[in-house]
Amino acid sequence: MSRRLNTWVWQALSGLLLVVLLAVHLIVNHFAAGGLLTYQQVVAYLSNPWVLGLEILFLATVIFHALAGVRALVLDTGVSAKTARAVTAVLVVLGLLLFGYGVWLFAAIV
Amino acid sequence: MATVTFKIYRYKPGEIDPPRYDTFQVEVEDHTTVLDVLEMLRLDDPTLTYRHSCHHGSCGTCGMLVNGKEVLACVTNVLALKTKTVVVEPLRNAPLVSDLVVDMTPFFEKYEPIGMPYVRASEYLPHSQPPEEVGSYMRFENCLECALCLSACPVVATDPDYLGPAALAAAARVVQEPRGQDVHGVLALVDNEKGCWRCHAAMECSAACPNDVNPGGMIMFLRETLLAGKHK
Amino acid sequence: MSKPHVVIIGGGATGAALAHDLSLRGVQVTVVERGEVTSGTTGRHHGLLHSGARYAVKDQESARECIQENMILRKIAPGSFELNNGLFVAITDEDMAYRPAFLEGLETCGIPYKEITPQEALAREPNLNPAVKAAVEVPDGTMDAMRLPLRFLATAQSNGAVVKTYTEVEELLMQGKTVVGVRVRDHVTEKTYTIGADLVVNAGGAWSGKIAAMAGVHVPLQPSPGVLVAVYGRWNNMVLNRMHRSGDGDIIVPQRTLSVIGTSSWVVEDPDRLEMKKEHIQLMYEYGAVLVPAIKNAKMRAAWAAARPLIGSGGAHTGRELSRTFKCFDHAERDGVEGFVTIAGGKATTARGMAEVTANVVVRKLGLDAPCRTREVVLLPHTAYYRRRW
Amino acid sequence: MVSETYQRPEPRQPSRRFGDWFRLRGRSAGGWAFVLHRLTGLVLVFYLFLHFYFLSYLARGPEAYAVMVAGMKSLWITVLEVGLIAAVLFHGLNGLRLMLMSLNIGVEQHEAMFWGTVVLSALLTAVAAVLML
Repeated sequence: MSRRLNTWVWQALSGLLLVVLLAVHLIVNHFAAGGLLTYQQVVAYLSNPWVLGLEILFLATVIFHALAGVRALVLDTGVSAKTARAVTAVLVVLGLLLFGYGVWLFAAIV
Repeated sequence: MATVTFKIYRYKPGEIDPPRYDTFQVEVEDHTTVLDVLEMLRLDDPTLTYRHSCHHGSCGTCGMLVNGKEVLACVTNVLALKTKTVVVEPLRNAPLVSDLVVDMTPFFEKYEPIGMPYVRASEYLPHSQPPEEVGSYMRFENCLECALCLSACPVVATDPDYLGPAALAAAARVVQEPRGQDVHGVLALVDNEKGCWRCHAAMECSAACPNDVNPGGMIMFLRETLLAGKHK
Repeated sequence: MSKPHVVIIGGGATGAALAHDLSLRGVQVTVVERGEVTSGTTGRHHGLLHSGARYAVKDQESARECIQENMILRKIAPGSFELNNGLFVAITDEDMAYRPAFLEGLETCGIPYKEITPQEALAREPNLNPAVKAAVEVPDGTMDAMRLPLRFLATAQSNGAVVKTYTEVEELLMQGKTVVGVRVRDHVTEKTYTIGADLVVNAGGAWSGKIAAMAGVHVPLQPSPGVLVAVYGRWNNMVLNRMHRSGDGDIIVPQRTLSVIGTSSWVVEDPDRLEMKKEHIQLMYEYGAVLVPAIKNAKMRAAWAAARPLIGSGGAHTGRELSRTFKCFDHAERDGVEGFVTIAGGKATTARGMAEVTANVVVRKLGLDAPCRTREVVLLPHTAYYRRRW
Repeated sequence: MVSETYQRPEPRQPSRRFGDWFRLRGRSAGGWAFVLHRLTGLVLVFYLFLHFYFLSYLARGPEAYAVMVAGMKSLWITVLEVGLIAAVLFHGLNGLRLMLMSLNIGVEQHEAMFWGTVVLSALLTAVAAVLML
């Protein structure tokens, strides 16, 4: 394989990471002690810098995995290489915007 | 003897267009195959077109859909289908020429550049000793170039540029037994997003394959080879 | 001056090899075939690359043709054969009695052979009947019945030939007593049209009698079907033949992942109506089990019938008495019909040789001086056949 | 004699059959895995955007967030959430299966692995449902 890892491999690696991160996210945010129900609970949870770091990693991973999945779907439709590049560019921008939005949200409450 | 209803897809550009189904009542015996039925029907209707050659599942020309599934008509026993009505249609994901005849050109456009040798070392009867001048026993490759796998693949269904299971399986064979072929060149052909990374492992190709090529498994073998850098 | 145009009727092994030969000699060729190429008899044979040993006693002309063509095909179609050689084995005392004549026949016909001990035969072929009394190794092989002709067609196409499938000849167009073209029906559209030709070759195999009749001439052709049975598994790697007069079920040709047992023989009038003789399936199993006892439990993949195009008087009952050699009929000399040549009989192994003889007649009639080059020219791979447009 | 000009029409090109992404009939277990993986993936992408929208209430202050959380306390929403958990579980476990297959592990057993994925997702979903209801 070329030195440059392809999108498929990144998709697989992010998926693998998500299995761990999503389990943590789900259990801590929604199951443990009934989940994070109030604003204060959320603030307290995110005040731990390790937790915050983990959540930001989770945010980045889930956005990448989801949008790479959308990209795979678009490529499955047999679009031209040019269209594929355009779609990739749009998804990269969308991903960055979503990530920015997530970080802004964290910043707003921490 | 039993009577079975055959519904056969008919299409002739400009003539039978849109396509229609013709219905026939056919008397079949224990050993009658779908191809035998087509041969019988053509005696009365010479306009019925279909591909066929070897009549024993070795040439791969008579691929078609029988009751919605990809099969070789010559090895598909009619009574074993256990349906009163047998629906016969052309393969999916291929240009349609006439009735059950599809154009194989796009198949070979992807398949030919792989350059898979047509003979391989035979794994049968491993203890038998070949004569000196023969070296090792050989046999023809499994792939019949029938395009059933392409018809069954949900990715080929929407992406005509995808290399597809047959060509990818051929590439995997070159990696397994190069017989003088350029392994790195072949891997370069498949290591991209129209190659082995486009597959979503639905494994419908392997379910459809009439001759144990197992294209899905071969694609997974290619991925393993590339991921592990095994060919270096 | 434009190239002379020859229409070949029939897209089987003979038509394919002839298209290749004529294209190399500077003839513009159009092949018309009513179905898919090789869908008549060609695709359905055992897939045996004959050494000629099968005919070494009874039909030595065919045997010589076979060994000669066998050696040429190895050169011009590399990679297209399972080159595992073949064994002729004697199982019974009767077979043993045939052995001297068989060996003499091999000598006479120039077929290389090597007699090996029964022990050695069993070491090579562990499934062989342990009662084997004698074994002779010959250069038999396995071919792909469809893909070898495709290589001829592919190479012909690359030299300008046009192959029209699903194109059925409805009429031979005559001007007086000269064939000047064909009227064909395209089964893709059911439209008919005419193709003019400087010469028309009838390479219709078992159907060539029907085609010749369109020009009002008779060729002594006898369609002789046989039943073949393919079973799963390779029960032997070499082609196994019974060492006796060629008869029913005396050969097992391993091919790909299958073994093909052949074959019975009878004669019919209409090659389109091959009644599949169910009882012959059981016979194939029984006779096949004489060579390889375990084969009687092998799972069947398919049983089918194919019509050999044998030259004969029509008086034969089983087809075995008819020669496997071929004949080229120039109907000008024979029947006073100009512009029409029939090539009939023969075998897939000898298709190139048949084409050479026929093309010699064709170029002479066309006034060309072009030698045959098909003994040397290496064929394109079969996949190249599909580099074509509809 | 001159030939008549005749041109056979071009073959009819196949149309792209997007229905095959979701066709269950005539499919084997591997095909069902593909269909389910694709469906659950699409559901999860949709949910991701929904999740981002609902979390925007956090930026509007504690009261707005409390109102939104209270609004989520209906049985129907909980049932949808259980469905979501099921989708996450299947997509994740089947993703692991696909990863193993791509390392050429268990390819011959891919159908059994699919059924294992289904059963395990169902069991874990049941556990989650008990916890949530």
